[in-house]
Amino acid sequence: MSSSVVVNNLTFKMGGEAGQGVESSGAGFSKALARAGLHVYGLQDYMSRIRGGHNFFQIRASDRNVQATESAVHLLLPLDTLTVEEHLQEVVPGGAVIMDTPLKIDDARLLDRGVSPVRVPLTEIAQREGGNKLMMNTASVAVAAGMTDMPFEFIEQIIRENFGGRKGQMIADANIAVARAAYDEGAREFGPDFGWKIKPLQAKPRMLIHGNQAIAFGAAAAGCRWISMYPMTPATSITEWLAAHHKKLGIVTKECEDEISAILMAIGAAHTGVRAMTATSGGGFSLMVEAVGLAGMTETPLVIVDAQRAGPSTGLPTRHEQSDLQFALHCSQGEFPRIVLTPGTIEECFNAGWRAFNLAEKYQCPVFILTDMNQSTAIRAIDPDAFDLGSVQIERGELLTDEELDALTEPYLRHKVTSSGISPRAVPGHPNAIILTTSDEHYENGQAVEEAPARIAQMEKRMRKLQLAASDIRPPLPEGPEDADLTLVGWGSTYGPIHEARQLLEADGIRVNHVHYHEVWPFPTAATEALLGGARRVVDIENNYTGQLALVIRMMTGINIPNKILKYDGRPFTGDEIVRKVQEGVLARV
Amino acid sequence: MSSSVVVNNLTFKMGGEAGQGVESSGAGFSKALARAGLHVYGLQDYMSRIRGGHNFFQIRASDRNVQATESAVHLLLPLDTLTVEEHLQEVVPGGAVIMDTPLKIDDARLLDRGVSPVRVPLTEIAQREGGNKLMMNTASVAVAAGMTDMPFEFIEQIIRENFGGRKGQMIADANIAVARAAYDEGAREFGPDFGWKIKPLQAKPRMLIHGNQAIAFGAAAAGCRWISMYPMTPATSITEWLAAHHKKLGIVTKECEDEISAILMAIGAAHTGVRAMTATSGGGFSLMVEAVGLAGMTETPLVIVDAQRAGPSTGLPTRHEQSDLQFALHCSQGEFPRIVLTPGTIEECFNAGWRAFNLAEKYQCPVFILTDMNQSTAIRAIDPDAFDLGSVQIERGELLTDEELDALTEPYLRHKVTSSGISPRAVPGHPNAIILTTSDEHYENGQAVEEAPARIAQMEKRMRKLQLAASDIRPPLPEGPEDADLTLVGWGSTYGPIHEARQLLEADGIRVNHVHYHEVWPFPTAATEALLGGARRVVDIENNYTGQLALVIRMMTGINIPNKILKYDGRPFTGDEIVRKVQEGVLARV
Amino acid sequence: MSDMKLFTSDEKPTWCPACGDFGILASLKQAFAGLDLSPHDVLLVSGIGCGSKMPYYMRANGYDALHGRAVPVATGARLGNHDLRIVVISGDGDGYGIGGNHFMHVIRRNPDLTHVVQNNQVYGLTKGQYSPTSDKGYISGTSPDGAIEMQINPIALAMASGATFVSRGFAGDPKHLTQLLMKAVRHRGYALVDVLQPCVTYNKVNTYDWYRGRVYKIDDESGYDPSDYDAAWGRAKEWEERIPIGVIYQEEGRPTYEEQVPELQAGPLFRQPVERPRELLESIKREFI
Amino acid sequence: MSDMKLFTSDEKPTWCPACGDFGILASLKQAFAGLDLSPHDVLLVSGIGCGSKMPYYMRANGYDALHGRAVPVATGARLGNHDLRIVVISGDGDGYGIGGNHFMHVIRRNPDLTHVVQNNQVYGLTKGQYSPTSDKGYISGTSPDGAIEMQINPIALAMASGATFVSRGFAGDPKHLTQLLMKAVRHRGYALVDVLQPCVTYNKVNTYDWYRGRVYKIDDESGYDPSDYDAAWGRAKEWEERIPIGVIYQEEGRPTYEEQVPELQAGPLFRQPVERPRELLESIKREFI
Ligand SMILES: Cc1ncc(C[n+]2csc(CCOP(=O)(O)OP(=O)(O)O)c2C)c(N)n1
Ligand SMILES: Cc1ncc(C[n+]2csc(CCOP(=O)(O)OP(=O)(O)O)c2C)c(N)n1
Ligand code: SF4
Ligand code: SF4
Ligand SMILES: [Mg+2]
Ligand SMILES: [Mg+2]
Repeated sequence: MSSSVVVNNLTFKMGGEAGQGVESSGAGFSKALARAGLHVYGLQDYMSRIRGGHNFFQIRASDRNVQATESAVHLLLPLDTLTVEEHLQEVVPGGAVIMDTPLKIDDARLLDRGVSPVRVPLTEIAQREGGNKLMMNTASVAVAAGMTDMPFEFIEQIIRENFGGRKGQMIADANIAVARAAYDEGAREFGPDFGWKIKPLQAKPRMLIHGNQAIAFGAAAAGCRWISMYPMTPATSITEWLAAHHKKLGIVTKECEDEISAILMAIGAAHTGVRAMTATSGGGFSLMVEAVGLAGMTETPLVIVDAQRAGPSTGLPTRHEQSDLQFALHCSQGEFPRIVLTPGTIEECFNAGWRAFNLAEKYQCPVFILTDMNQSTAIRAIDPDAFDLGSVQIERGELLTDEELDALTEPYLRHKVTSSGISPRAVPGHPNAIILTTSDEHYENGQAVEEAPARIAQMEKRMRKLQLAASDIRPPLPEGPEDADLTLVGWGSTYGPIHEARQLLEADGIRVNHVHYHEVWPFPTAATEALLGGARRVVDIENNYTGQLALVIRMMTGINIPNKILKYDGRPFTGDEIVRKVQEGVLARV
Repeated sequence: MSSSVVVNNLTFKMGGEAGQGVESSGAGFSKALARAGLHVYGLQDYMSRIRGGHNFFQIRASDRNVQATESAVHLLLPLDTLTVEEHLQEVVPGGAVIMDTPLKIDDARLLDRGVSPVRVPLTEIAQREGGNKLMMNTASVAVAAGMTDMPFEFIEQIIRENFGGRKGQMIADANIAVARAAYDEGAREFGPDFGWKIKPLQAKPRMLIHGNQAIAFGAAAAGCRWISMYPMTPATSITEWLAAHHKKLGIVTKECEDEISAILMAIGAAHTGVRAMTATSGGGFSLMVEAVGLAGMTETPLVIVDAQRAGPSTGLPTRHEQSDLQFALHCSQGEFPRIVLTPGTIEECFNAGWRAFNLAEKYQCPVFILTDMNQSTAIRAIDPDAFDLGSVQIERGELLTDEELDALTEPYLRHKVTSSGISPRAVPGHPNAIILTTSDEHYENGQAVEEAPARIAQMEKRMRKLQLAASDIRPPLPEGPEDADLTLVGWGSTYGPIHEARQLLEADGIRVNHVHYHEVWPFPTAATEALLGGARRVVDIENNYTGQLALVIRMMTGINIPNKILKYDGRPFTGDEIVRKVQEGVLARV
Repeated sequence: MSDMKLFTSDEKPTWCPACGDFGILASLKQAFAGLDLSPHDVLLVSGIGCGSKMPYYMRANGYDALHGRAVPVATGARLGNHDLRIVVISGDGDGYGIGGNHFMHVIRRNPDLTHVVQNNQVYGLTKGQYSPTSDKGYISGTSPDGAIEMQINPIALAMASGATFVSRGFAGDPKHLTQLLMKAVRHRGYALVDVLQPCVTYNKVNTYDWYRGRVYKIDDESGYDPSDYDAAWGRAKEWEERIPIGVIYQEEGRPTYEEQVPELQAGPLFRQPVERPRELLESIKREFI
Repeated sequence: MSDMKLFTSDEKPTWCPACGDFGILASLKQAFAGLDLSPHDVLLVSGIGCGSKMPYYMRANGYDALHGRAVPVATGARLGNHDLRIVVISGDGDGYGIGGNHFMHVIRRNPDLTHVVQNNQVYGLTKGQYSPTSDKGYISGTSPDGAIEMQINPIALAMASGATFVSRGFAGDPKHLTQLLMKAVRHRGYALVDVLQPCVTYNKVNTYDWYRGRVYKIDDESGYDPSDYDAAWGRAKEWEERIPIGVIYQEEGRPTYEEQVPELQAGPLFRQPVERPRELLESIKREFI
């Protein structure tokens, strides 16, 4: 029917109740697509409940390096009627909905929209071929593969891998039988009329990975040996990944009684010289802020991941937002140096994961990695070389070696006033360096102080570290022409959708560039002035209500960005959505 | 000797170890001076220890309404040698130091500076006349009174009041005998040569009160019936004052296991309709921030006092700073409305104390009162009418009465979306209004929500409240000529020293004005633009390292204030110090 | 006795089918009805967790607070309005993990609160990590080799902290649980009801069957006297083989916190007037002179 | 046996003359010397309070942390470097009030830490408010009519939480305290040493004399066996008339937390190399493919 065929550019969306296997099927299918050499971006959306409700997994497959989801859906795979109700309007004309034959949906509703109902007896096939009706989601995915001409071998391979071992063998065989039957029916009955196809590409094998894994892997590469935490969505998977690898990595993972304990244990471990981190979100982060100040005052290197979610308070616990930026910049009483990294891609998550430890040790201060729900859970297929282990340098800053300590003749001063602000650090245990430190303001030797001069000296010493750190911070990333008519500004995980929006707008003939902040504190003031100071029209794009980055930019440079596209409904942007809003907003006002 | 005599304008400074009675003597002498009709400003300075070390109490007495301390000391009353070592250089030529005859200080050092050593056998007099050498501080104060011609009756009166009751009578008599002997010796031997005098003035009796008492009294006037807290300097005295008056006021005061519990109990009480508050500092405030977001999300009215002290972390626990402003503005994950009051005088503390409860109930959100160590403890003699009880209005906002609830026909919606953003509030207990609320994002009826539209509606509803609140916020206070050449900007307790600096600069012929922020959030943007937008030269004056108010001003208006006078040594400004720094800084750069 | 349906909310629970929380919800409604309460008399204050969603599913006043923080909110509410019957709802992570300090300290205060802890020995809502009551060796995402920590014994802790009512229920026996909850609500003072609550999704060790094979009703034992502290202490320590359910310990007559706060003698605090007499305030002002 | 003077700091304590903390400081130095330790072997981790200033006054590694938070910092440090002898120093407010949850949970973990709680039954450094161990009825600035709360019993709480070493000392008997501290440091696992510490400035009730009239040395009692839990439990509850000091309960042989963490078997964590082998990391990368 459809004459023009689109190859390697389509979005699948599988939806159903929590517990129906949406997550595992989506992950498996994504892997198969990646194996077929495609770029894959997979977005998960789930509710704060364990069973029931409505979850979905949206997979975008492309021959381009897509880094965000799009609004259009080409193939909808509903495991329940609710998925059709919720998402039918997203399916484009010519698209299709793969439904179990008995699913109670009026096909006419689809046809009215130019969408094909693909009726396959999924449960029946699962029952018949696999002996278990729970395999119907395998059947659904296989129909999709069949319809898109994706070679069956990729499906088979993933099923085999997912069910290893002897007992797994039988389950794998059953699933493959189900998949085969469904695949054939999909290919035979519905393939010819379906206008989107998957053609395997020659490509180096890609990793399928989400931001939390990338941060965790970065930490592993940096020699992190400690993570203490308290469970909290969406941060928990960082720890769970490290815990699953604890034997290989020799890393201590520690679930604590609360987040207060989690950060303080990390501080204790860091004080002894261990590269240590904690990871949390929302309320957990709030509970940690007293200890953030402790790390600042005692100059203990510490890495804190805040995987942001929609607030305030418990908010939307499984949903997306970028609303802790100003909180991270100003949290805890008083003033002390801190560093804030805001990675926006899987690659940047990896880099932040290892860089954070270097920065923490070099500047002896807390380092935040701000990520968010979207980035924590969305998977992308990337070139393994993008995690360049060769570029990972371990820099421990002014950490005294045993030899240096052996040679020490003067009493060791933990908080020595230096011109850089950095005091050579030792860890407890060496006879030549008895180490005293305290959360009270202190002398160089760590004794508590009351007098003004020593206080001033320490305060200035600490704050001086920020000057050096500023030169170590990577400036915002500019993409697109320097003399653009339109500049899109964002930070963190909006990178993907803005990147795509820029490409789409460019294709529309607009000269547009993109300034992406991935390391925001110490604030890159000079780079900001250079990039935004002369910009013609600037649009700030953030997943929050108040436009926090824009406020920080104005605070630090005076540059005001009145045009804002802000989204705070718990969902990430898509590239086309940004394009629409740019066109309706700033461009319409020309 | 001294030919010119200064009347009613001098500073006494008493110093000694913790436990030597510096605080009580200082307070008593301040009271005597206030009774004599003088304006009094009394600054306390103490260390984070219970005995020993060095504390002082600096009393400025004047015929003008002085609101800060000055650098010059005219009469030093050391109870130990350390006080002389620490403070001799502050004593002006012509000034004097009242010393117990055996105190091991070389008089020549004083004489070299033109300072008179006033040697009186204080301990001996205490022993002889009162039978107790601990009364030597009474003797010291009495010498000062004698030297300045202050009539003895004021000293006697205060001693009588301080030792009430039958047993007290004897102690009072003994102290009065000591004071009499010391007074006479001071007047006779040293009075004639001393150039500063106290002449009682006819004045209405004044209250001697510090900022914490003023806030507590304001809260009492507002009908506060609950304070839950955990002890922390310098906030504790708010609770201790209320606890001491709990019978008269019918107020529940509750010491909790930690600050987390303290704020949450206040939230629980507030939810039932009680006007509730908590008070803390530094680390305690950090521990509260998760619950601040809870109050924001559940729209529970709550008053939180943060009595700032020098940070970061434990910092200088008994010392002064204004470094929690940005933390208060951005604390807790996510975004929600909050109100921040930053009183700078005793009168403003009283006003903030009662206004906070109205604002909390009208806008159903957390309201911060930021005060600080200096303001919490420094006493001032003020006209009782300055606490105008007639101006205190109780405004409970949209709190439904029993009658309104009786008449309710529809199901009650705690978080009803309204055009003002304010949802009529009921408290649990009425059959017509079953109240459900949650820290999760919710529907109007309080049920947790996952869908975008309801989330957006609630988010916007809550944030909308800030628009109305903005009109309720008192704009920054301008003092001095509108078209000044120099504008001094500050917030909170810098009011006093800046106010004095302005007067001193004016006396020097400089056209200078002062813009004082006493209510900072929602930020008074229009007023700021009006006051600072066209200002010629602006100087930001803050007790912190980064110039937080200046950063907030730039963030909200773009107005940059490059000239800053920042002090972060744990000590408050004096007026003359600001003058000096203005002259060395911005004025020198003309 | 009021009608249990009065407490029925329109909201359908989002718990997994067969979750122990259903039994607790039903028992709680039944207990309220049995005590002749009305929805507006009751305030449920909960933390965050699967079970802490309870207030959504019951028609009654509800305040769903923060993870671990239901107890202080409830204490404040109880002192603010002591006409309300306040039931605290929390999970084992919520009540004994992050909320452990409030647990220990509320007991010292003895306010009249009923504290229901849905003890499923796991963090449910965050997808199955081990909790403070998980068995030693419990395997989960954060304890891939099994938890190293000793599990806590909330019954013993409550008794050591001086609780006046210490009990345990089982979500698989709603009839018994209903009776127990009625006793707990009737108790004057802080009443702990630790409820064994199977988490059918994550806890594959401590299942309905695991509990059923171990629980016994202590109330059924002739001669068991819950006011005998030493006897109760012996039972408090039982776990591996036999697990007592019912009222393990009860001390009657200890004054509640609110009975000892003088300000509350005149009636609920929230009813006391907000405007204070001008003369009173003026007289306090004079103290400063 | 090393020289006690090794542990002498140049810093003069800022405590009030005759404060019980002096006795504790002296005993602690003596105990370290008695155990033949050197200053660099030892790490003192303290909270905030009068007694928590201890690290300033002793020549040894010291980390003065936050109010109530010494225990988790110490736990992290112990796991980071288990060659260090770590002593936690906290006050009664610090350790049992704001730090109560860490107290309960560290016991479940049983790391090899010695926890000295300077129990003066008052908040000293903040000028005398009542603390969790203050007697019921204790009058202070925040309890002008006397505290309503029941005081907590840290000995009973530690036992109910499953502590392996539970003891009490008295600052007024430094000789006994020294011996006790040596036992506590020697104990493998978490060891609580609750020290009765007169606050001469604020606590006018629980004075040296008050304690002296009540304490007795449990170690002196012939036949007292600290490994007998039930006997110990009986002593744990003694207070009003007679107050036992010494080792009240000790369980030997329970593995410490760090012994159960596989990563620590190769030696202290901080000694393990920061650079991980490139091949290992590349092989983990391949898992994602
Ligand atoms: C401060 C904070 N930390 C962590 C979380 C994440 N969180 C939500 S529920 C939960 C655990 C729930 O376990 P439990 O209390 O046992 O309740 P259950 O779900 O098992 O009923 C956690 C850790 C949170 N909401 N807030
Ligand atoms: C989070 C936090 N809350 C409150 C304080 C203030 N504070 C300092 S010491 C202290 C109490 C000290 O009492 P305790 O722990 O018994 O020690 P002591 O002084 O009696 O030795 C308090 C409340 C603080 N430093 N940090
Ligand atoms: S995860 Fe467990 S506790 Fe939560 S609803 Fe499901 S069965 Fe119940
Ligand atoms: S206040 Fe008490 S505890 Fe603190 S130093 Fe003085 S006597 Fe010791
Ligand atoms: Mg649980
Ligand atoms: Mg104490």
